Amino acid sequence: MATFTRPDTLKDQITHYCPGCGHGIAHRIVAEVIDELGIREKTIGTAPVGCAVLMYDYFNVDMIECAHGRAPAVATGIKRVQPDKIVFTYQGDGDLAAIGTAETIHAANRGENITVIFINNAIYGMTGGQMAPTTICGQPTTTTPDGRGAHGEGGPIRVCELLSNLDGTCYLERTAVSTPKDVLATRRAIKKAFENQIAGKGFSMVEVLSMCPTDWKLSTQKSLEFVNNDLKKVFPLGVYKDR
Amino acid sequence: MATFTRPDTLKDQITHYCPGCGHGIAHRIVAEVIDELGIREKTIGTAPVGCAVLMYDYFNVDMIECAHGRAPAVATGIKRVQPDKIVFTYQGDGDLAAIGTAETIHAANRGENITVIFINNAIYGMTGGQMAPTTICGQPTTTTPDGRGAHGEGGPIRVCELLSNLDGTCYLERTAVSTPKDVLATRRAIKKAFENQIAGKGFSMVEVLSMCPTDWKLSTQKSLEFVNNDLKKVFPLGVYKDR
Amino acid sequence: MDNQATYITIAGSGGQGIVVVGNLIARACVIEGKNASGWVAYGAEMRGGTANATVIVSQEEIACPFVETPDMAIMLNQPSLERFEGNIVEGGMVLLNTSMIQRPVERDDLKQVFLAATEMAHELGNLKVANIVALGAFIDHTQVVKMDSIRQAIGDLFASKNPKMVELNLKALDVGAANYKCEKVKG
Amino acid sequence: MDNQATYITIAGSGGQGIVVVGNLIARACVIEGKNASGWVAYGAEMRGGTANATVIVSQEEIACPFVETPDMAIMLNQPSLERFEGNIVEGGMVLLNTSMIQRPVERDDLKQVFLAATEMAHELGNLKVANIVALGAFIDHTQVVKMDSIRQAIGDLFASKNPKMVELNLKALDVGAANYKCEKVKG
Amino acid sequence: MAEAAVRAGCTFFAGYPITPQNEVPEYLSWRLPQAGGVFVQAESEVAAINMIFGSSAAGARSMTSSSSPGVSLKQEGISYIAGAELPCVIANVQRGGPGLGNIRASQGDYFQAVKGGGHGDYKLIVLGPAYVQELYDLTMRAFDWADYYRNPVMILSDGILGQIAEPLELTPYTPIVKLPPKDYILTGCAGRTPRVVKTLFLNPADGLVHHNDHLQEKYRRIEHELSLCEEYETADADIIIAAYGMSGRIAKGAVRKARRKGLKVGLIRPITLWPFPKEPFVRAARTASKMLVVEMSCGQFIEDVKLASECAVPVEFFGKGGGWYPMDTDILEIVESMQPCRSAPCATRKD
Amino acid sequence: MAEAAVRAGCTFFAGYPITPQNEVPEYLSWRLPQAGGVFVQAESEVAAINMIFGSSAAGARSMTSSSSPGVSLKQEGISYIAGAELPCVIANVQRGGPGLGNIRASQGDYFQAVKGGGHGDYKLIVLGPAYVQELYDLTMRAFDWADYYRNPVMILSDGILGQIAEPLELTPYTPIVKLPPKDYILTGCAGRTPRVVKTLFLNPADGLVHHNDHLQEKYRRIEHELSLCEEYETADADIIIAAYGMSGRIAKGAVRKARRKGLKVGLIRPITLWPFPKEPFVRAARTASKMLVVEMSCGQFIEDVKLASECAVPVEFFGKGGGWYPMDTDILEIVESMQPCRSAPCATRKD
Amino acid sequence: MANITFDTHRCKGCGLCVIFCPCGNIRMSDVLNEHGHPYAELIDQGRCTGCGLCFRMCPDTAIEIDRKKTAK
Amino acid sequence: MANITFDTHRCKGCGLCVIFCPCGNIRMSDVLNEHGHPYAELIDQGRCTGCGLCFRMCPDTAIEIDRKKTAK
Ligand SMILES: Cc1ncc(C[n+]2csc(CCOP(=O)(O)OP(=O)(O)O)c2C)c(N)n1
Ligand SMILES: Cc1ncc(C[n+]2csc(CCOP(=O)(O)OP(=O)(O)O)c2C)c(N)n1
Ligand code: SF4
Ligand code: SF4
Ligand code: SF4
Ligand code: SF4
Ligand code: SF4
Ligand code: SF4
Ligand SMILES: [Mg+2]
Ligand SMILES: [Mg+2]
Repeated sequence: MATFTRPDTLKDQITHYCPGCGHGIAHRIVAEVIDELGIREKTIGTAPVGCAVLMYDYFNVDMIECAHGRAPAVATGIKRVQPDKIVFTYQGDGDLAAIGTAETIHAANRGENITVIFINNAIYGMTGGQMAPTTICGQPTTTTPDGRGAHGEGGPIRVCELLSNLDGTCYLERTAVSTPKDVLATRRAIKKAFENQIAGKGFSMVEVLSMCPTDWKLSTQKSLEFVNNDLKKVFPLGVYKDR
Repeated sequence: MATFTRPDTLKDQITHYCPGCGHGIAHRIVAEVIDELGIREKTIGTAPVGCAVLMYDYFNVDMIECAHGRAPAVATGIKRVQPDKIVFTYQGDGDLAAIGTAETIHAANRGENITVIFINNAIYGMTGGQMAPTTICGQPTTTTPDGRGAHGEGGPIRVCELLSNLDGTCYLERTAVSTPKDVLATRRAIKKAFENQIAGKGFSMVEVLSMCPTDWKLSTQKSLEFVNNDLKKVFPLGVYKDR
Repeated sequence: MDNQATYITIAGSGGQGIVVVGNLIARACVIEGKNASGWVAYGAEMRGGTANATVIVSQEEIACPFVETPDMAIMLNQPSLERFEGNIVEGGMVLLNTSMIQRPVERDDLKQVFLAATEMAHELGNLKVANIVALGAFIDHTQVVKMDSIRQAIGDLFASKNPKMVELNLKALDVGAANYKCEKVKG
Repeated sequence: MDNQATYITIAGSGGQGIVVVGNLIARACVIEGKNASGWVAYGAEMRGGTANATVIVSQEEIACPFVETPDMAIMLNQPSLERFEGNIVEGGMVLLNTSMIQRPVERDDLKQVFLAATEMAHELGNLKVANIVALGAFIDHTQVVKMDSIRQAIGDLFASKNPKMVELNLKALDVGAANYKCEKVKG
Repeated sequence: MAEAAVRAGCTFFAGYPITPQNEVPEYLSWRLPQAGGVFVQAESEVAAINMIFGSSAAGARSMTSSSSPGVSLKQEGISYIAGAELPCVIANVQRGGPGLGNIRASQGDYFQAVKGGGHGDYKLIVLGPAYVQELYDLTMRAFDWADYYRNPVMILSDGILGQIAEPLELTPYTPIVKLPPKDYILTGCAGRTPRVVKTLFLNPADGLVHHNDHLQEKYRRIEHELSLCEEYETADADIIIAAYGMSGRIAKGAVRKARRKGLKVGLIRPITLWPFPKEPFVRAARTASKMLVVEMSCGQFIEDVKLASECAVPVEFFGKGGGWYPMDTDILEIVESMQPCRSAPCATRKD
Repeated sequence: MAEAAVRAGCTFFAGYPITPQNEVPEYLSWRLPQAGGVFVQAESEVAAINMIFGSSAAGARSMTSSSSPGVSLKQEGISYIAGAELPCVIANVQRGGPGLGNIRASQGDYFQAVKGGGHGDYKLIVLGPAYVQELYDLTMRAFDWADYYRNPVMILSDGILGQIAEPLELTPYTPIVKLPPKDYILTGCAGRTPRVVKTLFLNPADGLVHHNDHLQEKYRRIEHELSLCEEYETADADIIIAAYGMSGRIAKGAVRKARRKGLKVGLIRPITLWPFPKEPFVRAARTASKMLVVEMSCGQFIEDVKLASECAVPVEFFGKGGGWYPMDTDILEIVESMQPCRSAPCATRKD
Repeated sequence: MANITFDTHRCKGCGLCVIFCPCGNIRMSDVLNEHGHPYAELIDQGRCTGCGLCFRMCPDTAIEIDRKKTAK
Repeated sequence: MANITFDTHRCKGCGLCVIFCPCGNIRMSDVLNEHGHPYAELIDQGRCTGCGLCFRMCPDTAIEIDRKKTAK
């Protein structure tokens, strides 16, 4: 460990994220890993529709901005055509686990050799705080003013657990960015997820529990607590698959 | 057990199914259960797109024919509007586990109080024998002439196992119609799946391994063997959830 | 009707191999250097229902690839006959698969050819070749194309898929060609 | 410009509560029985970017709900000023949030009102009320609607959501109304 | 719009969040349950439209709402609903396209709404409101017409109207037409033969052709019976501006300004976009010497204007895509430049 | 079509089964891997079109194929691809609609293809082949035009052409135009600055408007450069039949029969449906006294015929939806009945 | 002994009943029905135990068994 | 002792660094930067251990730490 500076893979751009948003931390981690593995020039990233839609302005790699939820299909198209490139998706919970459910499950099931970074902030950030598939029971959102579950919305989907049933998945881990230790674990996991792709091992996903102070309507401090006390309870951290 | 005759819930119609097709058996079982529970007049069924698309011609209940894969969403619309009616879907593997993946998972996750009959014949029957999400490894189809898995198709999706991760699901069982004993077990399971709905317990699904001699290009006898020897190995029968 | 063209309709139920028959005739035409166009209409998406094919054999470019009033017809089952009997041109011909058609043609201007194609196929050990049995009779009787061209077309079509099928189909063709009855026009 | 109408543009960054300001003025109009139309344009879908709102206060039916050349403008940050400065009608007025705008207006025909809205909000303990601080100054200075109507509108808007906010916002309004500087037109 | 829906007896809403229409589901998420209805946040727009398919078949006044990309995803479902002749209301708060585009207001989905973005020959009743009050009133009417004709109704709005704050009179709902009984809905077959809701027509062989004939006949009936249009200062107008929705409203401001300057300018603002109000255009073609089409897209609405006026008057075009909107002053300028009568035949931006 | 695609260098196909086009993916599932390409059976049409979005951005000549309901599901993706200016070929083997409809051949998706079933202002190059050989040839051209214009190309076929067996000359592929280098594709940023493929345009505020201007300019260029049309016996024709694809082919048979009877009948069969070949219609409007539109739908193509001919000649209509197709003899009959020149103005079935 | 009837019009000749009859009491016809299918026939009414396995496996409800009669 | 710098233009004032600095060595400014955010400031360069926790948690790469200098 020499210096702590912005990784080369991140452009010198101020992001549009809100203060205290987990996307910024996750971006830096992904960029650091790409730097460390020396794959920046052969990486192709896919931006989701969600708060991270503009990430192509921040990352110093080739990028494509996909339709909402379809990044795994787009990544499939890219990776199959250029199998020697490193292809990753970066998706929110609405993108990956609601509208993109089918694309996620089937890319995983095919064992597409891609890396999926899944930012689970339990809310639709970009559109202003509606219920996400990962919103936890009782959590109020703009479309569940009485808290999720009051009107037949069901409970949160645990994506790592769900995907662990599919033979095509190679590596699934859930981490967080709500403490420095979690940040380190996330970095380790994301690195591994990229290394798996380099080794041709198949579908790897890291689910990152992340803060959205704005749409949770919480302060920075309270946002951390929400992740650490509430989200981690519903979404236990750990490795769900590794083969 | 008095007489063995066609249940009232089945019309006196010759079906369009091929000789030895499992759909016919599954139809009769569903109809028998509806008869037995005395719910014919309050049942609303949804027909899929697949070989069973014409089932509305065979069932003596109110029915709606849905777009390919969307039956769980359609059933949600119906059941929410008429919660006192008994609503079931009847879907093939392409319908339920490919194009309808998202609808299936989210209806299950919401815990919609509906009954899903899932006919898994490991093939796209109606369209002439293409690979289904449940096609097993090595199985040749018209779109996997070298057998599934040779060109990055991944392996079969095990739907019961997958859905068992969702809190919204109440009852999940996998059965078959390839022996008389399996037929009885299927009947028991389907009955329970309807009883759960009557009791308001939430999402119940019975996955039925079924024969498609035509698109498997196998004789009746060999079709049974394929279910009993091959499919059951990949898709173990049993109860995956019951709460 | 264009004088240069012969229009043939083949009809039966979904699984009776209508497509294959049309395809074989069209291929035979190509072998003989004739213009041909074959077209199939299904009922349901795949299973059941009726299907019919139109094959046109012509000297000039074929514009309309189907016809309401065929010159010749191969009818493999009863519903097909009900539907198409009225359409055949005056003085045309019709081949009937008596295994699945209970009655003769009601019109009295048509040449009729009968054979129990499905039963013959049953005897050959494979119900699916009833279509080829019928084709054998049809070609033998009408000579729209040469029997040899059909044999060659069978070879081309099945060889890649399943060589065993070539043999069975050629046999079916012969059985059909040898076993039909022909009724003169009454009128 | 229609003589009967007053056009007001409010601009700032996405999170600065542009909508609320527009909404409050429009509500105040309705309270006073005037025609009003408020409209917001966002930059990005939600986060970041700039936003601006147009409020029109009029006696007759409002056709075009926005305007290129507003009579009055509330500029909450520097990029907004860059964008809109040239558009304000000759002799119009502009309110500048000096916390986030480094320079005065370049044109010399405009009436200018200055206040450090964001800093005042910071002192009030909530950066988010900078918009209301600015609104207080704006209304006090221009009197497009009565301050009491705005107070009533604040009550209507926030009461249902969060009663505590009503109090804070009313306070912000007062702070703004009391703390701005006004510069005469030079020309 | 959301409140109008509730008051018109809408009891089922399914939607998926998308800017700029999130206010609708957010409002309905608490308002509908309160009013005894059902609000479902669907997993996608595809699921949402299919929930509407189900809820409408089950008899509920049903509504979904989205914005451009989301509406594209609903096209299959819309074709099914139209084919099955189920009533429902679909709102499209249009934004800039194509693709993700942006969230500025646009009228770029005109063709999709009016010609049919889904497959097969079907028609939606399409309404293009320009004022908040009109949006409110038309929403109520939309439910009535949907039920009356058993046809989906689309409210083709845009991001400006979606974001505008205007005073609104919350008039109570009364149905405008006597509505036929819903004798097709699925309620369980107690005491009657089972019913089927479907769009598959196989038997007899040409069943679908008959069904299409039936649909076309219904569409002709609707064309005959339904037509809403605002005409403003058209009687003596030499130049007629044709515009709908937001651009129509802005154009009205331009007409007002032009009239103050003494220019003989008028406005035809179709409110029903399908059926397209032809009659005013036929009349205008007789009296006006020119037309100007103003739309917030690159030339979609103009085709219907030309067809309605049978290309009898030269038509000029003022429009752009991608979230652009015209200013009344720009329109005024164009109208002024059109004054010296040029003789170009049916001139449009495209030729 | 499938073989033409492979020969034209298509190396990526993604599709989802649907009748009547299953022959295409089934063929490609073994042929493409053999030729070094990639075949993916997607989980849905939505996924398929988005795989194409990716594979095209990665530089592959890409194709997907489906039939009506499946194509409706692709509309969002098509709008994205058009917006991002990615080349690809999309085949729609049309079947009867709306809804599930049936699997008989139809031309009911004309509007969807030509006007834009997705959101926003975009255009597909749309080709309407009528013969198997033409389908083969146009498929090759489709890949070239897609690359040349960086625009999706749709092959609007139908179930009849999809099922027809005709002799076919498997001509080898040679590109017809010099193709520009693909300097936009994503290959990793080694030795250059990173590239972005996107459809979101936020900054500067009117970026999307500029992008739309750019697209419209491209579309005008394509309109200027591209136009294919078969004219048959039009020179001295009094009655012009306008029809495309399968109905155009059938109409040709009718014209042939009519000419044998000495009737002055001609045919205009547009092959590019967008850009629509206007010039032959403008010419026809000068020489012919009447037109007859024949289409296997309820009145879609007719609008373009009217617009192209500027409503200068009365147009009659012969068409139905839902899997109906015209017989050459029926067309002949109508043409015969049209002979005594009636003076109805621009008469159509719809009026 | 049960009263068992096969509906030759409904039967599609799949042979499932033949395979599962524990008494080997069902065979396929030599002739075809109007749909072109051979159909199932009981070999010996007397040997049928009325177990219902054939009914249970028949996809086409082509079999009817009346066990009340058996009880008589 | 590390050489640590805060970029006041990038900082959005979220306070994550303040929360996680084990030395309590960071505070928020009283004034706002040009984007309207208060920004993070080091209280005492000397007390900084160069642990990097603030860097790790900062979503806006507004912090740079040079540990080589520390090593000197
Ligand atoms: C087809 C379509 N539907 C909906 C939207 C609107 N939309 C944009 S972002 C988003 C959800 C974002 O939530 P998430 O994926 O969790 O990302 P986050 O913003 O929380 O990071 C939605 C629904 C869209 N752009 N396209
Ligand atoms: C949107 C759409 N895509 C594709 C199809 C074509 N299609 C009809 S049935 C079917 C698959 C049927 O397979 P499955 O669901 O397994 O049912 P099975 O026939 O095997 O019972 C497909 C792909 C369609 N009708 N609609
Ligand atoms: S809304 Fe939430 S997820 Fe989006 S930028 Fe703000 S804090 Fe981050
Ligand atoms: S194709 Fe298969 S699933 Fe379909 S009817 Fe025939 S046997 Fe049954
Ligand atoms: S009831 Fe039992 S014994 Fe009798 S025929 Fe059927 S299977 Fe055989
Ligand atoms: S199981 Fe039924 S359909 Fe099959 S052969 Fe026996 S009686 Fe016939
Ligand atoms: S490096 Fe460590 S000690 Fe220094 S300021 Fe950052 S968190 Fe505090
Ligand atoms: S963590 Fe970064 S952005 Fe947040 S206050 Fe500290 S330096 Fe500023
Ligand atoms: Mg999220
Ligand atoms: Mg199946």
